[in-house]
Amino acid sequence: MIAATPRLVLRGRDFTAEAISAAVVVLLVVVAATTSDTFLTPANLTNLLKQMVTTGLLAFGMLVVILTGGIDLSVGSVVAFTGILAAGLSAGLPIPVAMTVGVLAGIAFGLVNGALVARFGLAPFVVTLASLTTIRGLAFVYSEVPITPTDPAFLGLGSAMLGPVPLITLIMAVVFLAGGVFLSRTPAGRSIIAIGGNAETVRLAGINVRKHVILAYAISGACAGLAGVVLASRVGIAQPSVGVAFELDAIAACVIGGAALSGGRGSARATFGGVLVLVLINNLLNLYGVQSFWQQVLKGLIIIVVILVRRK
Amino acid sequence: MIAATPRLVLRGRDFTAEAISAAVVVLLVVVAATTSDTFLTPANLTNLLKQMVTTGLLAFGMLVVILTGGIDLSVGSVVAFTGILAAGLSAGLPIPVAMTVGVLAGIAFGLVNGALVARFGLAPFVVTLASLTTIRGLAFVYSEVPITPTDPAFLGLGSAMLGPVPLITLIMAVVFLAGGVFLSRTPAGRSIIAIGGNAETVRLAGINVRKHVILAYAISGACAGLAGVVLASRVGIAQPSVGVAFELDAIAACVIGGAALSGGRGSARATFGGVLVLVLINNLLNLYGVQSFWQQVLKGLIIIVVILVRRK
Amino acid sequence: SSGGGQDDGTQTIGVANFLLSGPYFSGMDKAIAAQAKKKGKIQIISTDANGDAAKLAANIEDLLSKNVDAIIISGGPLESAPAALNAIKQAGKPVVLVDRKFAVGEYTSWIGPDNKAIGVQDGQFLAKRLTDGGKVGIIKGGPADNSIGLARTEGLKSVLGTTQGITLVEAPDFGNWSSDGGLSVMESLLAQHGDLKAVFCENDAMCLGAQRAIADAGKAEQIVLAGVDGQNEALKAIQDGTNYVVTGLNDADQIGSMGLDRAVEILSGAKVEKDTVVPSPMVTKDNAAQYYDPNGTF
Amino acid sequence: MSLVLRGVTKDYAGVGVLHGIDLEGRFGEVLAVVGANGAGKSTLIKILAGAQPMSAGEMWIDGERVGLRSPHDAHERGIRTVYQELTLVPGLSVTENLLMGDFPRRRGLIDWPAAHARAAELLESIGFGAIDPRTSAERLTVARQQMVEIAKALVTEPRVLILDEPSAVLAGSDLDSLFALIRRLRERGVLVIYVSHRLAEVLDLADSIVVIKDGRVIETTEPARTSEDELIRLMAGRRLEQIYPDRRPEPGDLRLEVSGLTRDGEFEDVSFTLRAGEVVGMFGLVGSGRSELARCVFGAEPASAGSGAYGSPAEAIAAGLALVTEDRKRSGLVLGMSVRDNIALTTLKGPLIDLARQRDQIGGMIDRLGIQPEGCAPMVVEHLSGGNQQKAVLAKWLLKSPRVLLLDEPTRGVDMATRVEIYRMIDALARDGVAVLLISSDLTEVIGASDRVLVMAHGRIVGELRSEQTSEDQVLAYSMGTLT
Ligand SMILES: Nc1ncnc2c1ncn2[C@@H]1O[C@H](COP(=O)(O)OP(=O)(O)OP(=O)(O)O)[C@@H](O)[C@H]1O
Ligand SMILES: Nc1ncnc2c1ncn2[C@@H]1O[C@H](COP(=O)(O)OP(=O)(O)OP(=O)(O)O)[C@@H](O)[C@H]1O
Ligand SMILES: [Mg+2]
Ligand SMILES: [Mg+2]
Repeated sequence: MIAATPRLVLRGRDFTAEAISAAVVVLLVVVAATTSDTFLTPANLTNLLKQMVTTGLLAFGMLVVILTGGIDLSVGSVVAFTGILAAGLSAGLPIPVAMTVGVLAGIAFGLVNGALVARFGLAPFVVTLASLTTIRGLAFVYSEVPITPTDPAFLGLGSAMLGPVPLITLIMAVVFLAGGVFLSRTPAGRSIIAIGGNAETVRLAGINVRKHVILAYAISGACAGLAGVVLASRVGIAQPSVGVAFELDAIAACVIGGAALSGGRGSARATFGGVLVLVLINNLLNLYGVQSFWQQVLKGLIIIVVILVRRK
Repeated sequence: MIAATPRLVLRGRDFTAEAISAAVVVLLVVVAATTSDTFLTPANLTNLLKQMVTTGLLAFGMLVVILTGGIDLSVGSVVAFTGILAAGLSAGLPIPVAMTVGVLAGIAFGLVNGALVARFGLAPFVVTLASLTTIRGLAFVYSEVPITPTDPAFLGLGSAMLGPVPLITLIMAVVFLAGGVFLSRTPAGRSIIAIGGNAETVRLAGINVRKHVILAYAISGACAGLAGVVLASRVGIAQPSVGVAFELDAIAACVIGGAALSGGRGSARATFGGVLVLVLINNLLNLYGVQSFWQQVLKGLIIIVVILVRRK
Repeated sequence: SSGGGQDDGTQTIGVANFLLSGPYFSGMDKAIAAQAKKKGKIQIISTDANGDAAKLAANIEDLLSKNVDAIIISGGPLESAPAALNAIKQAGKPVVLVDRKFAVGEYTSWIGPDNKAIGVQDGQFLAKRLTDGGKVGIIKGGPADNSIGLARTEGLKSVLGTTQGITLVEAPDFGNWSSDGGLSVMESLLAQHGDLKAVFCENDAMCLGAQRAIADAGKAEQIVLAGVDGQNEALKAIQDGTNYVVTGLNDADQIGSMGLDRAVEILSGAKVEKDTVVPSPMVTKDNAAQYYDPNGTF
Repeated sequence: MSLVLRGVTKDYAGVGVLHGIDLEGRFGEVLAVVGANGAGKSTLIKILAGAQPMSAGEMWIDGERVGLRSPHDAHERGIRTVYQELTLVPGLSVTENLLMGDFPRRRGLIDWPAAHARAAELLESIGFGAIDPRTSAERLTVARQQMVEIAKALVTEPRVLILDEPSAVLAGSDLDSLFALIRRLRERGVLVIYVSHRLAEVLDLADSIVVIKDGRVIETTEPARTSEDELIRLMAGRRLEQIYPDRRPEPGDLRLEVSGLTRDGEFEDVSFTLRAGEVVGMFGLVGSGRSELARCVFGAEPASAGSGAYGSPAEAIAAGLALVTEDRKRSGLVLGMSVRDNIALTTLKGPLIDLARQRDQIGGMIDRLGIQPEGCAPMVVEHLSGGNQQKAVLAKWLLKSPRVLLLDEPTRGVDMATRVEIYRMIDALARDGVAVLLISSDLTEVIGASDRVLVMAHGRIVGELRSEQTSEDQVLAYSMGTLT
C-alpha cells in the first residue's frame, strides 16, 4: 500500500479525515472542560447543541455542493428569504405548511443555481455570488421590516426540547445521519462524489451528471431553507437581513473537516466534526471572555492552525 | 484548427475576452446615454470616474491572484486595516509616509497569505477566509473607534482633480496600465499566468513557483492597501468596519472580464471592462431611481446575463 | 428629473442613506418620503450606499450633480464623512443629518436622539426596579467602532455602575443589532451567568432575540429586559406585560419627518436650531399603548 | 564522457520503488530503458531530471559527482526531459511554452515579435515547421502537443535528452521525424535516454538497452545481442508463449450497425457493422477520427447525420455497449477515488447500495483480471501503475457484461505481458459472444488481435481488410491514402 501520509484505513475505508476531526474536537473539549468551570454545565451544553444547528445544516448542504467541485455562496441569503417567507405566510397558512413552503423556496433557489451551473456550464462561484445578491434583494422586497408571526406555535419548532436535547439539534442530527447514508450508500450520493473527482468519467459511465449536479444544489438549497425556517422559529422574528456571511462558516466547517474545494473528497462525519470545531472555538472564546475583535483574530489563526495540522 | 466558439484572434493573440467586455460596456453606455438625461452630464461622468476606483484597484489585485488559480477573500479587511493605520499614523508622521506605510501593511498581509498558500500548500480560499477574519479583528485591535486625521492634507489624495479627472482615478488607471504591461510583457507576469495554467510545468521550467505565487498575493495586498488608503482619504475618516464584502465585487469584475477562476486566463484590459460594467450597472440603476433592494435583485440577474453572453 | 428650483416651485431633496437594510434605517427613509408627500411640491431622490463609505460619498456627489436643493444624510453606523460634507459645503447646499450626528465635519442641522440619555434612562429604571440589586447583562450591537451603541451603554453604566448591589456583565460577543444575534449572545451569557436579574441591549431587535433565549431557558420570571428604539414588537411586548419592561423611544418616523421639515425650513430661509435633540420618552407598560401602532412600519 | 548512476534508490513514504540502480550512458548514444508497468522507469527519469530527489545513491557526469536539487539544476547541467504526461500550459501560445522563462527582451520587457520568430526558427530547425508558434497550446492535436514538448527540450541544445514514451501518441510521419531528430542529436554528441514499450522501435533506435524489473537493473545489453522475445522474457520474468490468440470461429448475429454516421468536422459518412463473437480492429493515424467515432457511437457526443449512434451514454449502456476510452486519466477513472469505487461506477444500484455484495462482486473481478498489487480494492486508483489502472477501467465495464465492447487504445502505455493478458481477455469475451471494436495505433496488434480491420483516414473509412489476408504495409498504405 502506497501513501504519502500515514492514513487510517479500516475495513477498506479511509478514516483519516474523520480521525483528525475527532482528534481536534476531543482536544478542544478537553481544553474547554479543564480550563472553564462553565463549559460542562448543562446550560452551556444545551447552548452548544443549539448553536451548532444553523452552521450544521448549512455545512451539510455546502458539503454536497463542494463534493461536486462547486460552491454555494448564496446560502446566507436563502436563510433570510425562506425565514421571512415562512414567517409571512404563517399569517394565512397553517404553520407546518408555511414552513414547508419556506423549505421548498430554498429548494427552488437551489434548482436555479444548479441549472445555471450544470445546464449552462457557468462557474459556481459566480452563479451563487450573483444569486446571493439577487436573493438578498428578494428577501427585502418580500418584507423590508422584520416579521413576527403572531401565532406562538411558530416558535414551537425552535424551542421544543426532547429531554435535554433541542428538537432542532435532533433535526440537524437526522440531516447528517441521513445525509451520511445518502453520500456513502446511495447511487446518487456516490455519483455526486465521483462527479467532483472526474465528471467526464461519470458521464461516460452512463450517469446523468447534470441531474446530479442540480440535485446537489437543490440539497444545499433545502438545507439553507430548513436553516432559515429553523432560525426564524428559534428567534421568533424573521428579518430580511439575517444570514450575511453565513456561507463562510459553512465552507470553513467543510474544509476543517477535510473536504477538498476541488471536489470529490469529503464526508458527512468529518464535516460534522468541522462544525463542532467551529462551534467549540466560538464557545470557548466566549467562555474565556475574549473580546469580540480578539475573537476574530484568534478564530482566523485557529482555522489556519487546524488546516495546517490536517495537511500533515 | 477546431474551436468551440468564434474567437477574435489578432496577430496570434486572442482578444475575444476584451472584445466581449468592450461590447458590453459600449452597450451599457449607449443605453445609459439614450435613456437618461443625467448620464452624460460632466458631474455624473466625474462621479463614475470616482466610483470605479475602489473596485478597480481591488479587481486588478484580485485578477493577479486569480490568474495563479487562487483567490483573495481578505481584501475588504485589508482595506479597513490599511486605511485606519494610515489615518492613525498621520497624526505623528508626514502624510505621504503614513500612507506609504498603509500600503506596505497591505503588502505584508499579502506576503503572509501568499506564504501560507505557496509554502504550505493550503487552499487559497480557506487561507484568505481565515485572514479576512483575523485582519478585520486586527483593524479593531488597532483602533476600536474611527480615526479622523486632523490634517486636512489627508483629504488631498482623495479629492484632488487633474482637470476633469480625479487624481485617484488616474492612480487606478496607472495601476491598470502598468499592471497590463506587467502581465503581458514581463517574465514575472507571464510566469504568474503560466502557473495558473499548469504550475508543475512552470516549476519544471526552472521558474520559482512559490516566489511568484507569493508575489501575486503581495500585489493583491498592495492594491488593497492602496484602496484602503485612497478610501480613507476620500471619505476623510477611517473606520475599522469598512470594506465588508468588497471582495465580492472585485471577483465579479474579474469574472465578468472573462477571467477563469481556475487560473491561467484573464487580462488587465478585460478586467477593467468588468469593473466598468459593474460601475455602469450601479450608476444606471441609480439614475433610473430603482429602489435599493430591487437594485440588488437586478444586479445579480445582470451579472448572470453577462456571463451567459460571455460563455457563447 | 434634474433638480432644483423648478418653475413650478418644486424643490428636490436628496436623501443619502449609508445602509438601508435595517428596519430602523428603511423606516427613516420611508418617513422622510412620506413627510415630503404630505407637504407636497417636494421631490425626493433617495440613495443607498449599502454600507460602503466611498459609495455614500459618490452618491452624495451624484445628488449634487443632479443639483438637489438640500441633502439629508442618514448615516447609520458611519461615524462621519468629512469629504462628502466638504463637497456639499462647496456646492453651497444645506445638509441635514438625521439620527446619526457626525463626529467631525460641518453640517447645517442635526436632528436625532441623545443616545447616552436613553441609556441613562434605562439604567435609572432598572436601578429602581432591582431593589435587591443583582447582575445586569449588557448586549452590545457592535462593531466596536459604533459610537451610537457605545453612548447607550455608557449611559447605562453611568447609572448602574455606581448603584449599590448591582454588578454589570458585558457579553464579549456582539449581537450585530439583530434578533438572531441577540438570541445567541444571550444564550452564551446565560450559560455563564444564570443568575442575571436584568439585561440591557443596545437596541430592541437584539432584546427581542434575548427575550426568546430567556424564555427558552425558563428564566422569564427572573430576568427583565431593557432596550432602545421603540420597535413595534418591543412596544407590544412591553404593553403585554412581559418581562420586556422598558425601552427608550427613538422614533425613526418622528426623526425622519422632522428632518424633512427641517430641510424645508432651511430652504425657505428660516433660521433654525443647529442641533435638535428629539426627546426619547421612556416607554413602560404604563404608557406603551400610547406609542404602539400595530400598523406602523417600525 | 558519460553519465553514471551508482546505487540509486528511491522510496515513497517508506515503500521502495527503486533498489540500487546502476547504469551508464555515454554522450553520443541512445540508451533505451525498458521494463514492465510499474518497474520504476518514470521514477528513474524524474530523478535524472532533478524533479525528485533520490533516497540514496550517486550521480556522476564526466567524472564529476553531481547532486540535483531541482529541475533547474538539471537544466543548468544540460539535462532536459520530455515527460510521459503532456505538460504544456494550455492557455499559452506555443512560443510561450517553448521559451518559458527565457524570453528575448527589449528594455526589460518581453519582445514578442522576436520571441515568435525564435520559436518558429526552432521548430523549423528540428523538422516541426508545420506548427504555428502563435497558436495556443490547447488548440493543437495531442500529437502536435507532444512535438512541442520535444521542441521545448531542445530550445537550448541539451547534453542529455530524456524521452519518456514519446511515441505513445505519435504515428506515421510524425514518428519518422522524431526518429530522424533523435539520430541527428546522437550524431551531435547528445545522450538520448529513451523509454518505450514499443520494443521494435527500441531495437531499431538504441545503442544500448537497460532492462528494469521491480526497481532493479536486471540486464544491460545491445540490440545486436538481443531480440524482442528476449526482452519480453526479461521484463516479464517468464517466456510469453503466444502473444495473439488463435482465430475465432465465424461470427454470429449483428450487434451494431452504423451507417452514414457523420459528425461535422470530425468524421464523415462512416458505416460498419459488429457481430457477436468477432473482434474488429480499427487502424488510422492519430487524428484520423477514430476516437471521435467511438465516442459518438456511444452517445458521448451528438452525431450530425447517419444512424447507429446512441443518444447518450446511458442509452448505449442500456443497449449493452461499453466504451473504454483512450485517455484513462481524463475519461476512464476518477483518480482520487478507490479502485473499488471506480469499478462500481457502472453498476450503482439503489435505493441503498448493498456494500457486502458490491465487495464480493468487485473483489471477484479484481481477482479475475489480476489487478496488482494484492488487496488493492481500497487503494486510491492513482497509486496504481499505468497497466493496472487500465485493467481497473476494463473491470468497470466487464462487470456490466456488455454485448458490444468498444476499446480505444486499450494497450497504450501497457507492457507486453499485460498486453498479452488483455488480448486473451478480448478473445475470451468474443468467444462468449461479445462484439469487440479494437481501436489501436499499433499495426501489429490491430492485425494480430482482430478478425477484420477497418482503416480510417481523414474521418472516413477507407478500407476494410481480413486480418489473415493483409499485411502491416497494406494497412499502413490505406491509412496514409496511398492505397484505396
Ligand atoms: N508519488 C508516488 N507515490 C507513491 N507511489 C508512487 C508514486 N509515484 C510512483 N509510485 C509507484 O512507483 C512504482 C513505479 O512507478 P513508475 O511510474 O516509475 O513506473 P513505470 O515503470 O514508469 O511504469 P509505466 O510503464 O506504467 O509508466 C509504481 O508501483 C507506482 O505505483
Ligand atoms: N485543434 C484542435 N482544437 C481542439 N481540439 C482538437 C484539436 N485537434 C484535435 N483535437 C481533439 O483532440 C482529441 C485528440 O486528438 P487526436 O489527434 O487523437 O484525434 P482523434 O480523433 O482521437 O483521432 P484518433 O483516435 O484516430 O487518433 C480529439 O478529441 C480531437 O477532437
Ligand atoms: Mg512511466
Ligand atoms: Mg484517438
